[in-house]
Amino acid sequence: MIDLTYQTGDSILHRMNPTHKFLGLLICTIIILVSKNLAGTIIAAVLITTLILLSKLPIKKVFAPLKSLFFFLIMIFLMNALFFNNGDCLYSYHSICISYKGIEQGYNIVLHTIAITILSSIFIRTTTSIEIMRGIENTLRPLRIFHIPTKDISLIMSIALQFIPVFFNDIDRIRKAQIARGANFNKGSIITRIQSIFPLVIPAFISAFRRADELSTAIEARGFQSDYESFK
Amino acid sequence: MFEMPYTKKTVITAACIALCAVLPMAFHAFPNAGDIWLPMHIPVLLCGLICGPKFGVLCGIMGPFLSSILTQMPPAANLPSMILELSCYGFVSGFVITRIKTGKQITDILISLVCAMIAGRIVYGIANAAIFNIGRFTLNGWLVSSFVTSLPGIVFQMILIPLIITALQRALIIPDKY
Amino acid sequence: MQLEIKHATVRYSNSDKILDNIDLNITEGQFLGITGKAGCGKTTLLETIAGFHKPESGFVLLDGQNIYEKRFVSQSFRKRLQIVFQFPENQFFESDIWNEIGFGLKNISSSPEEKERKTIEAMLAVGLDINEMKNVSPFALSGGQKRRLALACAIVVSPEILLLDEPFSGLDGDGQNQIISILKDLHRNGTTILMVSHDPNVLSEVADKIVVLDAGKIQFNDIPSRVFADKYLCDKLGIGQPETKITADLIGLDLDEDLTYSNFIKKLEKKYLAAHD
Amino acid sequence: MINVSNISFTYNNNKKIIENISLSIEPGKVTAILGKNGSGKSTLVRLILALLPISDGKIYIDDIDINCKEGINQIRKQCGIVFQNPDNHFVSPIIEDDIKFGLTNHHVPETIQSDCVKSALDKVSLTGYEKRNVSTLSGGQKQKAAAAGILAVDNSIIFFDEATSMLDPNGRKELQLCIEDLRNQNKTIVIISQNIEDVLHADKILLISDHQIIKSGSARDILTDYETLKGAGIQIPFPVQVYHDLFQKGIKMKNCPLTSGELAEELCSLK
Repeated sequence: MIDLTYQTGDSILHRMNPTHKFLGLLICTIIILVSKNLAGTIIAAVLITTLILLSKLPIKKVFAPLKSLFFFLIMIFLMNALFFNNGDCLYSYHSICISYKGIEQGYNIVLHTIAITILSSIFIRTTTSIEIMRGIENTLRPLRIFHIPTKDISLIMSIALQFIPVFFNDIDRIRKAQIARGANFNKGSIITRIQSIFPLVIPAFISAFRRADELSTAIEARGFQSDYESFK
Repeated sequence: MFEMPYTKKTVITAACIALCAVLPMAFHAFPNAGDIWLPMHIPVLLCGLICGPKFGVLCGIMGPFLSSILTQMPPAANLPSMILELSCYGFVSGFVITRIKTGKQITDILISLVCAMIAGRIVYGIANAAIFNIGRFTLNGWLVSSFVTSLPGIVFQMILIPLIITALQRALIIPDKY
Repeated sequence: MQLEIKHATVRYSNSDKILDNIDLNITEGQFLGITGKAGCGKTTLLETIAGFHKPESGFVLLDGQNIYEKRFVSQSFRKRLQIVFQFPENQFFESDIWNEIGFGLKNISSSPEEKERKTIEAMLAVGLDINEMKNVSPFALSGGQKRRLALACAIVVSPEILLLDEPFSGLDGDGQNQIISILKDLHRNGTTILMVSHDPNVLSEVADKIVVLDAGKIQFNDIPSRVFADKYLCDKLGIGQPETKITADLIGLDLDEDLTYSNFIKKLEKKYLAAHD
Repeated sequence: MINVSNISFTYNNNKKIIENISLSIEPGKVTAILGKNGSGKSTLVRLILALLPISDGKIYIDDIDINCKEGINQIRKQCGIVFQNPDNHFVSPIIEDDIKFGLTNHHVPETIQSDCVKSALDKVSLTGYEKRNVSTLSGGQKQKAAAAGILAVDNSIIFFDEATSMLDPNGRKELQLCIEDLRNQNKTIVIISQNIEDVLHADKILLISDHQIIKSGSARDILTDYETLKGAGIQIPFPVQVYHDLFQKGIKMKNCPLTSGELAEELCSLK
């Protein structure tokens, strides 16, 4: 299973029941988002440090996702600091308005985003994808009262997980087959390079849908009763 | 929407969700025109067109979520806006294709795609503005830029998706619409 | 044409050695069978020769040129060497067979008339009816037809060397015989063929020489009769023996160096008639 | 006991796939359906398992017509099928969850599901593979895990639809041994295949060609009938081919051998 992000380990967090972990993550995220002021960020900081210590995860790995967010966060901060004007602008130049409120709001959002990213990074690194699916399945269960077929949804998720390594190998085989036939994927102008995507994407979808077609016959033969029908 | 049994639609949706995670990973390996062609959007649009709006929304929610927990792409920060955008794609494309009957399949598909993309882009802009509560001014700046940057991706999808659907029909995996 | 593999060692990113110090010399016009039990590195050897796995140490030389060197022009290499993978049916994407076969030619810039001629030639060689099949979609074909189309896509550029990974897997009796006759024709016209296969009967029928791999090392590189000589060794290497050899040993018939079916019947007939005169 | 009486099936009412086929699958026996690619044998199986609608004709399971609700429940309860591609069977990356999927569909109580999984895996000699990830298994092991999924819900009739055609030789041997074990547990087995290796030990063989059953009988009757096999595009067993070619050359063996052992005896006793 391509669990690129899961770090094996047996800390308390690794052994914790996935459903509680998932609910915990949701609750913390909501608390951080709701708490607009500085207090929220401090709570988040304390929470994160304890979690990192508990999970014994290498620090570098936990903070890795922030690298790809760097420019995004700067942009968000500038957008808030420069363009947020509800009256008291320290300095304004037609639409640009630098204000205390804007700057404060800017760094608040940035800090909250960083906190949520790290929290989810800890969650992902201490829970395998299968456990995450089980966690989601249990959290969704109460939705059955709204006639939402949660059993079907969890089946769909576990089929999707099972398909990932299969599709990965399929696409790799298709890529090799097309290269063998002389297709080249990283030379030539933008147009030729975009055109070179067709011989990969179309066969990838065809083989994926053919597998789905055969699997749907298989689960029907195994007596699959959809949740949806049972509600009617 | 195409006449297919419920179990087949569920498994096709599962396949599309898996493709949302696999396609960016597989095509990240070699640098052909970067992410211009937006690999994650195609499975969601296809799922909406083929399995209908309900499954399209499910694919739009689960696809980016699964990809995010497996490969950190999209990063957790812009996962919510991505989910809103893609589920809008799935819903609108599925909704529109069941409603219009122009008699020619290709036009049905193209119209549904255009509606889906416009709606999706607007939702993406609003979601980003709401989450990162940027002022009104930057909202339409954001909208315009997101349209312009993804124009080549939109054109590419308009060519690719009908091709995939006809190929699927030729391979007798999905029935003909007319 | 000279294709040499010099003490090549291949290892995937974190696994142990898949191919260990392989030395192989493939001469022009040879039909070389490659066999061995599952996981012995047969497919990896084929893919290494086709330029997909750069050896950790050692080289793959085509006419003395190392195919993994930077400045080695891959376009001309693809024209001279083609590989057909196992279950090749999932590579099709064009809307009809004509463009599907023509895809290989598109990347080797040749004139439209020549393209037309070569595509027709390829379709004839694999027994796909031209006018009936011309604008049929590749996805609408049967299993056997798809396998032959994949073969046509490879031979359309008339390569000097053709590599095949288990070309018969999943085909029935008819399908297998069709592919065998196509390969025999190609070999007769001078194409060098390397074929990975599990079936000792087919290998002893078509291959001039057979390479037997075990745990990434070459155990045998010899004519079929010597490779399949010792029953105990064949079982240990997991390659089995052709039925002609098994039956001949049971009844003490000497096939002297030729395990093909026709020779087996001839020898039987001779033995029977000799006993009666 | 399944009875099929002159069913036929046409695909979007122009291509005839099955033409007026009647057959019966006796309990406790190994029935084989032999035919070349495209002869319609896979479609026939999908019709019997109510996975495809019949154009006309009737199919009964224990005398219940299968195109009513009760009939379909009986088919699902009694029949399981292992398909051709080992990767297109699993609904979860973990073997235990996949087998439990079948158990939940058959309303097996949660408490005893784990033991069902354990015993099913023992039956196919995959003991201790519960927590294994499917992508780490070989082709042969995947097919056996699929068979385990069927054994867990205790289907009495098991179909193998070309289950060996995508496997390498030891995967194939592994599955053939597994089928032999199932035979000793007196399950009813239906093997659909295009190569003779899989059907050598069947009690009854139905030979399909051009959408019809052209001959049915014991393994020896079918596999030694050179002309019919040739006509149906099936690969001729080696001993039968030798018998036929020697016969052409005027050398007559007493009776037609089926295994290489019998062939050797016949050849020795020729002098």
